[in-house]
Amino acid sequence: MRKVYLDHAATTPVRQEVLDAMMHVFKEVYGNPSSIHQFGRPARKLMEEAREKVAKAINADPKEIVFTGSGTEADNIAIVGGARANKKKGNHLITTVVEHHAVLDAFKALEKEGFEVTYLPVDADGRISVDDFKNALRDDTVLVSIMHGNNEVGTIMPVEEIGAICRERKILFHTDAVQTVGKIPVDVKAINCDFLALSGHKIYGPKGIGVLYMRRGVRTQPLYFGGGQERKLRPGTENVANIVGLSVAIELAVAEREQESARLSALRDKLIDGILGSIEETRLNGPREQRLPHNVNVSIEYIEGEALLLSCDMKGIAASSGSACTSGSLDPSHVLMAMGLTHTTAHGSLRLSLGKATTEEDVDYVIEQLKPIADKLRAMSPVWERFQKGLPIT
Amino acid sequence: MRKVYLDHAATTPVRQEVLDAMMHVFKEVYGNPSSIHQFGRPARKLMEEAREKVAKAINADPKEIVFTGSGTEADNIAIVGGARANKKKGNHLITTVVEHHAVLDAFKALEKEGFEVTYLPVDADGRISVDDFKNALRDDTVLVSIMHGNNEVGTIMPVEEIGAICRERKILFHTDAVQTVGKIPVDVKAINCDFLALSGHKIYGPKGIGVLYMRRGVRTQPLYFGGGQERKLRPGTENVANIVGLSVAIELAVAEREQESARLSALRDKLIDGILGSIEETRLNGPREQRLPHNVNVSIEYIEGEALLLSCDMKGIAASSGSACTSGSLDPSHVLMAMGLTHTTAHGSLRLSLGKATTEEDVDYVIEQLKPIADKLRAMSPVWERFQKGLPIT
Amino acid sequence: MYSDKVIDHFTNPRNVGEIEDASGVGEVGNMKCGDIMKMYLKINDETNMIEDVTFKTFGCGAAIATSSMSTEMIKGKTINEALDLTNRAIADALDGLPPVKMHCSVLAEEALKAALLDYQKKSGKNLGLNEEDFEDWDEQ
Ligand SMILES: Cc1ncc(COP(=O)(O)O)c(C=O)c1O
Ligand SMILES: Cc1ncc(COP(=O)(O)O)c(C=O)c1O
Ligand code: FES
Ligand code: FES
Repeated sequence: MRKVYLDHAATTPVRQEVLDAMMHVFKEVYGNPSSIHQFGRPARKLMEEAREKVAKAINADPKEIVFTGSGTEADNIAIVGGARANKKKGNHLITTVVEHHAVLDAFKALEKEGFEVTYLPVDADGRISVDDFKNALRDDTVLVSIMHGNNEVGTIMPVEEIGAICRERKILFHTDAVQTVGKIPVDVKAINCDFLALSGHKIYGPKGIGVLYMRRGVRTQPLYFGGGQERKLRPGTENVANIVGLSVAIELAVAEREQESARLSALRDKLIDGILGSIEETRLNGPREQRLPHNVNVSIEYIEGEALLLSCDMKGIAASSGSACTSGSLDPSHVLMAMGLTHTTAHGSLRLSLGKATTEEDVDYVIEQLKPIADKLRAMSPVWERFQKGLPIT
Repeated sequence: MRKVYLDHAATTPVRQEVLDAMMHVFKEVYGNPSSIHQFGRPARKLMEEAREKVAKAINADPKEIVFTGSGTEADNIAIVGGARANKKKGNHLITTVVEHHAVLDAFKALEKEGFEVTYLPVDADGRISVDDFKNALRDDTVLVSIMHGNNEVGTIMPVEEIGAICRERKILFHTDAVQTVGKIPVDVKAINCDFLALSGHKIYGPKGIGVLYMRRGVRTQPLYFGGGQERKLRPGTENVANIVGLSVAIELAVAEREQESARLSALRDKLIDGILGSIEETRLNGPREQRLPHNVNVSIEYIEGEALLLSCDMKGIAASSGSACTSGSLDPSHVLMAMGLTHTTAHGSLRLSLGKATTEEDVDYVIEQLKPIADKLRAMSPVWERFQKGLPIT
Repeated sequence: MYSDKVIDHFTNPRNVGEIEDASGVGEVGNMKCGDIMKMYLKINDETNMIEDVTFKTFGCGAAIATSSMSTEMIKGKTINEALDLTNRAIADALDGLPPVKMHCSVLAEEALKAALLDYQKKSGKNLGLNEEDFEDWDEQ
């Protein structure tokens, strides 16, 4: 059976160039970068070269790059560390309702510590308004975190505008660029951010490695304590192989970005049009314009996401869903709900995220397979029955 | 030139079996373990099998195993998380003066939060006394952390006795077993610990992966916030390759432990005797008995550690030192100082840590090379001159 | 995650559909995740035998599989036998469910009881089902 992996927003396979670089580290450069001997020095050297590559990829200085153990860690050091370290400057923080949990839960934790947090709402496309942001600003606002691109619905946020305002008012600005690097330009100078978070495994690098960009002169504080690695912000023996792997991944992702994003955008649009055109009562979640090139998110009304995923899986199609049933949790995706979707519509959402290996044939295959799947599940659905009979749907 | 890597306590190369298992993950099992489709399920399965292997290796239940991003993280979640989560039960903590910085600095941070910490002293061998420990206990003692084996001088601590007392008094007991697993038996039931920390890269596994053992029913709280991975204690997409790698590493380390430790102990003793026998004014740091099988730590008096390391390095010998000059910091090793060494003696310390690849020839080579190195450096040393002239040394 | 039996019942669900002149129809929503299950029963008034049963479900794989399994388990059985069916028995018949999905099997048990309650009302027979018990149970 055909296998079509369309869950690149969840994670990506490690590309060969990255694996080769990591293998070199594993086999030849196994020393501890903190050791001053001939086994340690090459490890340090590789690590610093990796730092330069990462810096270059986002238009930063190598001194501004901190390697972390994940995107989540980078978000947390920026937000939790940044808020705590700058507490005496003010107590108010701003973020959005559609952030990834690594950001959202960090703010929830800060609220418990006594910080006040404004969660900006989003419109039907999942985008915040700059006016709302301006209105939320207070004299005691110290830190703002607005994601660059949304992981569920692909909405690109107006981070440059936010960044400019924050810079002017000397408010710390963090942006989570985990989903955007390699997809759209990520330039810390253009964004005017003080912090920026990246993750290796979304760009064909390894899992368990992230990057925190931290503008020169900006202060944060560590959440873990130990050795002096990464300027004490991320203590623990450095994961040299993953650091090198990430640096190769980001270098290639940025080099290939323009061409690959154009290719993905075309496939994305074909997939969106194909699904909306062939299955009735289907809607696109997130915007048509200003959308990440690899993200498709549709709601196939009156059917439930997990059942949809399982049916897709049986046809070899790997996707994800914002349905609560996927995780067995109570509420469907906070992102879809914030965009104003009803419970049922959010339940029927399907995210198909494209990547390097995705071909036009894959897209055709998915469009072709999805219709019978939807038909079959709808035939079983009491909600579809209600809809067809014109009965109210709660 | 011969290359002799004797810095296994700092980090170890990844063994082939581990690499093979990791390669399999990188190439075949790249899904996100949280995804329910055919790419995610095998990742979840491998991860749970790894959890079982790790549990078995330390006589725990798989439910008691939490994968972290490093040994440092495991220490921090146990200590900082454990103290914070149990704060209402008491405010007093106990540890030792010779812990790794991942433990020591965690306690320093807790002191700033208002906890009171007793730092137990050690004797000339680097060992705490159980009586001191008993005397330090208070009614409001909530958490104790005593390392299993010391990373600098190889001293094995009486953790079973401490564990039994803590269990009886219902005090949380954490032990840092980063240096001991695969070297001496590590059995969480025998130790009676509530938490235990491990790290992959000390046992021929990858860097950037650790394990927190957490006894059933014990409470701690996370330091980072995000997704629900690892029972919310370590949020972020799981590093499946490293998790699998660590599990293979620990399984082999435990299986080979008895034989390998006997071999290393013999080499260790030969090396100690060889150095002490051939170079005058040299002392062993740490005990002769109850010493980790891979640890040799000697002070070659009146010469300085970094110079010694560089000289060794030029002969292909990779080692480490407790000299402040190695790190450019002010004070030499807190462990050696706590054992009562003078600054000069601590400065002249050399740690040679043995491992799987170490042979008898390596040991002979080091003994042979060290004498001329010491002679040469001493010929340059004004302290040596003072000593030889019988002048006082400060 | 799911047993082969769950996957089989999910892929080839038995007794999907509606019954035009059903003796009893029950529709329940599991408040826990907003999923809905509807069950139709065709009961022989003389023999109290469930002659036909169909379902429709809006829910996850476990919800669909338990619906399907429950219809198989009661088809051809008497009302009393159907009243004894528990969500655990349905889950067991499917070789178990993941712990986070156990609540989905409650949906099947509830839908069946709701359909029987409807039959009790329509037929005037006393099956010992009591509307209030239901609401309590629903909230548990
Ligand atoms: C005793 C001890 N504890 C903790 C650590 C920290 O482990 P990691 O480097 O994996 O964070 C080390 C090694 O560096 C160690 O030797
Ligand atoms: C937008 C966003 N932020 C943060 C993360 C967390 O990254 P990681 O899994 O590396 O911790 C993810 C992915 O899971 C993400 O999509
Ligand atoms: S129906 Fe929602 S989790 Fe099963
Ligand atoms: S003499 Fe240079 S660091 Fe000590």
